[in-house]
Amino acid sequence: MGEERPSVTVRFAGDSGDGMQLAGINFSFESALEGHDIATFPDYPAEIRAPRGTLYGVSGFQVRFGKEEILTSGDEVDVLVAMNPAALKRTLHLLKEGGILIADSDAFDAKNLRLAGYEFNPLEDEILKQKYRVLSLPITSLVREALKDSPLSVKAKDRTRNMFVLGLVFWIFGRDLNIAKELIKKKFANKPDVLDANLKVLEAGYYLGETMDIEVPKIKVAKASLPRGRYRTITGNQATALGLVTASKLSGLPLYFVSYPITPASDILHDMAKYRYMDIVAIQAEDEIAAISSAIGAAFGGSIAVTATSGPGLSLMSEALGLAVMTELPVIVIDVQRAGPSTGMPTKPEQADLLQAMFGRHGEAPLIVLASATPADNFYMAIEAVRLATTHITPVILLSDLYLANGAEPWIIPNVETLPKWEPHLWKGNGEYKPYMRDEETLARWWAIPGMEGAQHVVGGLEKEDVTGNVSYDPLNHEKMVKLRLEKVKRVAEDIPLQEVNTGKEEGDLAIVGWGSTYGVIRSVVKQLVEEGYSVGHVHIKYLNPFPKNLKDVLTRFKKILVVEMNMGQLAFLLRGTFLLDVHQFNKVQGVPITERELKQTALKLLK
Amino acid sequence: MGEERPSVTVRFAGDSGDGMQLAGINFSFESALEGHDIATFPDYPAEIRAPRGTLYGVSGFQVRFGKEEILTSGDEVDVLVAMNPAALKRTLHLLKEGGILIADSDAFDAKNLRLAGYEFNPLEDEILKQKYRVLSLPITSLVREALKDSPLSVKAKDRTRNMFVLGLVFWIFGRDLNIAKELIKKKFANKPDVLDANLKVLEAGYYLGETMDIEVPKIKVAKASLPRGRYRTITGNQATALGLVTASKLSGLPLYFVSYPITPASDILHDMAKYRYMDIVAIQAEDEIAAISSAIGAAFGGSIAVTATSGPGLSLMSEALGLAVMTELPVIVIDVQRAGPSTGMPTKPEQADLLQAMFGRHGEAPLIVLASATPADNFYMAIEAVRLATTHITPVILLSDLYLANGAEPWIIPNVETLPKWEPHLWKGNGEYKPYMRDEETLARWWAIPGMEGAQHVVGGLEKEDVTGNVSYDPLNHEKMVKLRLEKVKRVAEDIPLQEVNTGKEEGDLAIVGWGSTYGVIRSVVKQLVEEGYSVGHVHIKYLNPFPKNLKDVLTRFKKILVVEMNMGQLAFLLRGTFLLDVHQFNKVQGVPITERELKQTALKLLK
Amino acid sequence: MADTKIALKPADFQSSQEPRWCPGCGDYAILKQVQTVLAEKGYQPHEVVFFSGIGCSSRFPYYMNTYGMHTIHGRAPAIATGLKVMRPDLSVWVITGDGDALAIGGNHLIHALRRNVDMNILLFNNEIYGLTKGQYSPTSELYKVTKSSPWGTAESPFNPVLLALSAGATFVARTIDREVKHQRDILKQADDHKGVSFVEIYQNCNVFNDGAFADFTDKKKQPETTIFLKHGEPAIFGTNRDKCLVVENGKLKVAHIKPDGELPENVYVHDETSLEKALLVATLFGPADQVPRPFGIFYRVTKPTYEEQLRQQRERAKRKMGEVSLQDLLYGSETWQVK
Amino acid sequence: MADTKIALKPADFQSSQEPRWCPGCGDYAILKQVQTVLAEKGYQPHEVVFFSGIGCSSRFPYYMNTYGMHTIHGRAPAIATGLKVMRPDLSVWVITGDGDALAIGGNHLIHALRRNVDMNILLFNNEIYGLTKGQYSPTSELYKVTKSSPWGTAESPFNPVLLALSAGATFVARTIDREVKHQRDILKQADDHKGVSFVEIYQNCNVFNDGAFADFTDKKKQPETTIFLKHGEPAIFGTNRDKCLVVENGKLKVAHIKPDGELPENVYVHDETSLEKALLVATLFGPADQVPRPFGIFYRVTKPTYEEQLRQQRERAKRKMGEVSLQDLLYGSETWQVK
Ligand SMILES: Cc1ncc(C[n+]2csc(CCOP(=O)(O)OP(=O)(O)O)c2C)c(N)n1
Ligand SMILES: Cc1ncc(C[n+]2csc(CCOP(=O)(O)OP(=O)(O)O)c2C)c(N)n1
Ligand code: SF4
Ligand code: SF4
Ligand SMILES: [Mg+2]
Ligand SMILES: [Mg+2]
Repeated sequence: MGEERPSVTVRFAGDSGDGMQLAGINFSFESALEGHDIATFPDYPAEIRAPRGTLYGVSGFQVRFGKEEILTSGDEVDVLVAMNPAALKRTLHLLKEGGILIADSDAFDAKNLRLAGYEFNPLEDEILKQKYRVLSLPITSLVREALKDSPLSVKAKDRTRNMFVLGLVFWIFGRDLNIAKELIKKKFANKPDVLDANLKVLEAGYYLGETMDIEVPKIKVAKASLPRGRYRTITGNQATALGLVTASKLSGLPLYFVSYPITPASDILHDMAKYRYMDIVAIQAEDEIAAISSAIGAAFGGSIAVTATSGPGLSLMSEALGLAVMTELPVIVIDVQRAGPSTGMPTKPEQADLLQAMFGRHGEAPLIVLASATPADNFYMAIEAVRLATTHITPVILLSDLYLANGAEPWIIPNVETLPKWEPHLWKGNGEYKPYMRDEETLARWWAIPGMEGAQHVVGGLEKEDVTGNVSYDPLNHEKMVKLRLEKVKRVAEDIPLQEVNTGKEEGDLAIVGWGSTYGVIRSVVKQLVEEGYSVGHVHIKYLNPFPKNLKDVLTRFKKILVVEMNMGQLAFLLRGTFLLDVHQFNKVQGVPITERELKQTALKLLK
Repeated sequence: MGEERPSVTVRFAGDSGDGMQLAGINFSFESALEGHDIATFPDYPAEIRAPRGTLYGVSGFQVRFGKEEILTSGDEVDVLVAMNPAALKRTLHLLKEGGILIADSDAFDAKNLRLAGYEFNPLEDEILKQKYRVLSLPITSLVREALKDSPLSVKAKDRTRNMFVLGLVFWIFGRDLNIAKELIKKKFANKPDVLDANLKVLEAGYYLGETMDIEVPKIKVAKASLPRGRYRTITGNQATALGLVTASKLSGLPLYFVSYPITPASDILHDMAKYRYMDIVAIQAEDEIAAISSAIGAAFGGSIAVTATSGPGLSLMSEALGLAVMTELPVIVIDVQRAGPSTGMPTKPEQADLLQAMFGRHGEAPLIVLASATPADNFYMAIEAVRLATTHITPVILLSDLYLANGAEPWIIPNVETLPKWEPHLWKGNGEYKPYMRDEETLARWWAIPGMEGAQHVVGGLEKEDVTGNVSYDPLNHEKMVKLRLEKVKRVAEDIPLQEVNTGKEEGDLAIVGWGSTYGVIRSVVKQLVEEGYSVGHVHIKYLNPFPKNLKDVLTRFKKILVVEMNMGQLAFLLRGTFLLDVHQFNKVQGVPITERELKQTALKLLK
Repeated sequence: MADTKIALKPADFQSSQEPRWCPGCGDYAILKQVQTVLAEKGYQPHEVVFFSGIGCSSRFPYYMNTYGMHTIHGRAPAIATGLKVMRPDLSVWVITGDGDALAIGGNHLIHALRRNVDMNILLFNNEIYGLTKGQYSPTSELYKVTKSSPWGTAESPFNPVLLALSAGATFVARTIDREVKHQRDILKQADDHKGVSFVEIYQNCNVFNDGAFADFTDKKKQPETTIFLKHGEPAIFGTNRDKCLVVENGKLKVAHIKPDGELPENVYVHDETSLEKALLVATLFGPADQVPRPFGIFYRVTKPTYEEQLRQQRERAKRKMGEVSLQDLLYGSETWQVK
Repeated sequence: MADTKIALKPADFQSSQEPRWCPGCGDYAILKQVQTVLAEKGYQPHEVVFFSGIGCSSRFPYYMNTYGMHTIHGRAPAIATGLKVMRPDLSVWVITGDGDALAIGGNHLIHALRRNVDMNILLFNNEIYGLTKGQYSPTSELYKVTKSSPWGTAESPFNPVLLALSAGATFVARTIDREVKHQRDILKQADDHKGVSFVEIYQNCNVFNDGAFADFTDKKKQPETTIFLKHGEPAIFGTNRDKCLVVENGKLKVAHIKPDGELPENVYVHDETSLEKALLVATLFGPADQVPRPFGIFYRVTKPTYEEQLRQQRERAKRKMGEVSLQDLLYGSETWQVK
């Protein structure tokens, strides 16, 4: 019998080579197409291809879908697919009591059990069977059986096991196989045998559900009432790349993207390189110092100049970012944060580069710092970064993180025509040009570019005289310039939206404050708390330097302030130092997202 | 007739080629030998040899000496030597009303006046003559005359003009020429003609004083009552170098010094390279990244590993410092701050790298941050940096600045035997070794070094499991390690002196708080204010991370807190963020030291 | 190394960590050979230090039962220099990849080579970024399609051997993962060399760049595509050993050896001690079907190492200054007494 | 450049800033020649961009009435690459010193050379750090006593020409501050070259390293110590032009020319288009009293520039994809409609 639920979470877990990412993406996309809202979280190992069966080789893909606005990929899962003992070991704690566990019993052999550190076969454990609805199936055998006529090798056949579980999961949720089949057809268009096998196995899994004699409830999930429009799913990195291309069109400026590969930012480079046909230039530099340096050169030449990196790369860019501050050139650095310090845990999310973005340069070197809140938000924040850089003629750091970068959500595709254009603060060529002439209001210097006749000038890292740009060691001039650079960034506050309470009450007992990828979990918790009658508001800060003008006002409308971060309290420190506000902190630095449950508990304690 | 003063300031100003530094150093040393306390401030242009006569080519050396503890090189000068119009233009504003101006009238020719931007000859200005005691002398002619029998070229003869003014200044202060002569003899031992000329001209200047028919008062300055002992003058950079060599002896560890030249840190490298015969290794790396990197390698090998740099170099070290934090290796970075951002004003002082030192690394990457307060203090703080690094097994940044680095003071040479030794936290080789086994109290990990049998281990930038040091992506382990690294640095507070009120009242109306080279000016102002009956205390913070345990207590004993910095308020921000203290700020970011007068004014306003 | 010590087996250099490279990765073979060489040469694990940067290959130190540091991207040669300078007693190895050594780390590499620091630098060249999942590297061929160059690259690769020679390396060699005997022999000689040794090892990345060196490893093709250089010997190759290199107007060409086996007068005879010859033969870098690729030791000369020069520097300083006590040092040249 | 524009004089490229180098510094001569070449070639100031790093030489852009950026230490080649890639219409120059280019900036230099970005890189080599007042540089000779090496250095210098050749530069030359005509000629040809041009200019720092190149500039010594390479011509030198280079067993040697003027059979004839010859002649790097030093153009070949390759990359992409609107790009491959 079907059960109806508001939202459901499914996790596919198996070896890196088991195709769990593919199954997950396929299922997510189909869920979105069915009209659900979704949130996904891929979780794969650092190793390229870890040996089969090992604990560190487990690759996972979690997707949550449902009727409500889906804000996180879920604390717990309703359906867990475990392709081998290691996958079970690593993920079973996520499975809700009463949840469905699908396991390939063929893979629970002695060797795999040993590799996962099991002393006995957990599938035969009575407690397990009591706690969960266990579907222990000989999937490998079933797949081989289904493909007995296929010309593929056994290895190749086994590689279709992901389609089997996908089929079964489709059946559980009463889905239509057609869309999945289309996607598979696209993917394997050039490999008819493989295509054939995948389709067969997908159906085999699905029909197993239909014919199974054990009781598995079909789960029904109501569809979301998403706003009207054309949708696609989009990851944070995809959104960033598209945002940059869009910014180039909206501003009319050429786009130079340069980057040195690093997890989890590399995919932005891959996308940008693909978009070569969109008249942008995307190149791979010899390192991050070269990346930011060449971006500075391109910005001097009149381009939107962007680089994307992650923590270690941001650290390497420190010196050159100082040059960008001094020369007042509009370069944009996208920092897709990952767990640090140093190499840290490169495939895990964290938000610990905020203070580095703020202060990580010698001397007084202020710049604009932004942070996007959801995967799709990267699209808009990338445009915003470019807009602010090219109108205020100052470097910008946009903070994303691994969770946003790889996570996906349905995105209502905007109509390009309706996106606001802007005019970059380019020198118009009227009158004599001096490099440090400024707009009176924004204090942005005029951006004249090589090739403009009569506007020749030299910029550089040495302190310059105001207006003329001549090298100057004059004491009062230096102080003036230090203050001008600071004030110019401060005045950006006039050009950004006021801080809103994103969810919940406009004032009251508790403000839960966050930035970056904690958006989903905070919003979700605040919604729950408000529903439960608490007077709580969610304040999500996307403009970190400068802060929105009214931020302090908004925060002080609440009796208590809880700052939620995946670090040791960096925004909290900024708020304390800036506003002398005695904030509470919720910090989690584990390389895994904050769960709704733990955040809610903390909030409730403060509300007592 | 002689006037008696408690302290007097003299400034020698001329072209870069005029030997003003030499004259200044000579005079300072002689002053110290006479039993005065002194403070000096060399102030030279960025250009190696700027064209003669230009404003930007002016080189100055200021020395203050006297009876009282001499804390700054003086806001104003009593005697100003101006070898040409440019020197006069750049420095006249420093001369006290009624002060003595010595100028070479021969150098005030049409070309030099034009280069300095004078429309007429200022020496002929009646107002000047009324305001100051002007000694306008044809020094060039006098020098040539004195050397008419010398075989030197005219150019070489003219190069002795510095000795002429030195002689004259010696006469003004009633000094004995013998010591100056000894110094000159040492310097020119291998050039008898030059030596001869210098001595002759020195005497010519001196005797001109004796025979001069215009009235110049001889100035008498009472001698200081310095503590007993053997003294030398020492600059901050010299003190740092000597401190490092001493630390090596005190700890029994070999010393590896590596650096890439950069103003104003280079002199540390020069000294360390000289000290090769002290069994230390000092090498010049290919850049700052290589410098810090090779220091990490040397530290892994069991050496005290030190690098010295300035702002741009510190920025470049960001990423590798993260590795030092992660591997928990005792590397020491000495940052001799200069005016930034970017290349900034490389020959001017500033204190704007504090937040970079604190936060300039991606991820949570805490380390120890220290700052020395006076030139000679660099000796002790360098030792302290090494001590903390090698007992807590964690990287240390020691902040110095250009003002400390180049400034000199008399230093009572310590008896090496009485300096406290310490035992580095080296693995003793008992039992099984694991790289992240820690001392229970300090949390310092045991430092085992290659060559030790049975203690083989691998460290690195990836997150490691506590104790074993195996690579680990375990969420709880990561959080544990992040907190351990933080806590380890926090516990250093148990091993450093409590914060004292350095001067003045232990509690009261106003705490003037500083760090680094503002020590002298704050102390001087606090002394004056206390003398004038105000209840003011000077709190100078040398331990910036962690802060001394009692710092908040000390600060809150005062009604108001004024934080004095040569930046836009970096320590102020740290104090706000850490203690939620609403501090006042005095900031000067001009690349010139804070004067007693301006600081006193600010303090008085707060005391009203 | 001292022969009083217990002789160890390759397995004694294997750590308890299981290698986490992809099954089939060329890195395994190299790990094996390094362990074998260390054992054969009689090292004890605690006398050896492995430094690596970041990349698949750079995980190497975890699999060694020696001292080691898995450092940051590109900096291993600089980090190793600091250790070696202070600890000339240790055997120091640097493990690096083509991205690690030649993209981000190019500068430290050429400086370590120039300074002749006595360490063994093994460059695992798979012509791709493995760890970051398949972007092109500075050794990827022009027009190569990779994740970051979906339309083909726009830049010609470095010739690492040529670069190393020009930077001043005193030992430069090339070998390949599949040729384990050759590899072991080269590694042993690299370690024998007093001074910096640069060994480029072609390493197959079977996941992102499979078959990049198939032309040189395929048993059928190999005789035609590879020349194994030997000191003092003419460069002969070919399935029937009927080809050789000759020098014509300063360039190398392929010539056929006459059936009677007589070599052309202008046959190229390799001389490890000649920088000129090493440079010349290193220029053979074209497509495998057109230009044979040389393997073996290109260059080997003995020069004082950096550590040795630093030692001499100290001797000079000490000779000049004599014994100076710390107290004297603090005194400096000019002091005075306040009583 | 277009001849419809007004012809300019060298002085038209001089900015209003007075140069702040030490009187007598070799930098002045180079500034003059660069301005002359720009004028002669008919550039307009706004079409030209100078990038420099940090060092005495790097103050160069301030003295030019063109666009310019005085950047940070060692990064100028990378910064210039960003500009040139986006603005192939501009003439791009990089001014750098031996420390700037070869110590901190070595990596960007070799990568810019490898990529063949069309710009002129002028390396002012004074074998010392000028701006920081006299420390040794990667081109200072072994044992040199400087501020940072009071006991003599411990490391052998780079040979910048050899390094540039090995990195893949397509135009490599050496000239000297005092030889203004030679210098101007080389600069002009460097600028004519489509692709990266690397010009090492020996530059006297009369304050910290005076006379470093006196062996090559002293009018008496010069004929014996220098060889001015000319394409297609034998390498002849000597006060009486009675010496030449010959090739012996792959090495260069000095031979005497017989009184009848007949050249030895194995005389070295320079060929700019031969990498092998360029490498060989670049190895002449010994002490001036033992080995003559070559000047002139070592190597010049035409290869597609980086910018050109990028342009072609875009063409390939466009050919494959056709016109794609931004809206289509945003749509991507899979969309659905919510009604
Ligand atoms: C500063 C920094 N930038 C980028 C990275 C990401 N990164 C890790 S390994 C690597 C390149 C790996 O290629 P290679 O050196 O050839 O080693 P391989 O994996 O092929 O063995 C990159 C770019 C990093 N870890 N640190
Ligand atoms: C990151 C950084 N490190 C160090 C310096 C200091 N510095 C300035 S110029 C220079 C070297 C100058 O030598 P070179 O490049 O040969 O130029 P030259 O002055 O001889 O023309 C150094 C080390 C700096 N400005 N930035
Ligand atoms: S990705 Fe390539 S280089 Fe890396 S471990 Fe796998 S096969 Fe080896
Ligand atoms: S220090 Fe040397 S290189 Fe620098 S300007 Fe003076 S002479 Fe020229
Ligand atoms: Mg590689
Ligand atoms: Mg130089």
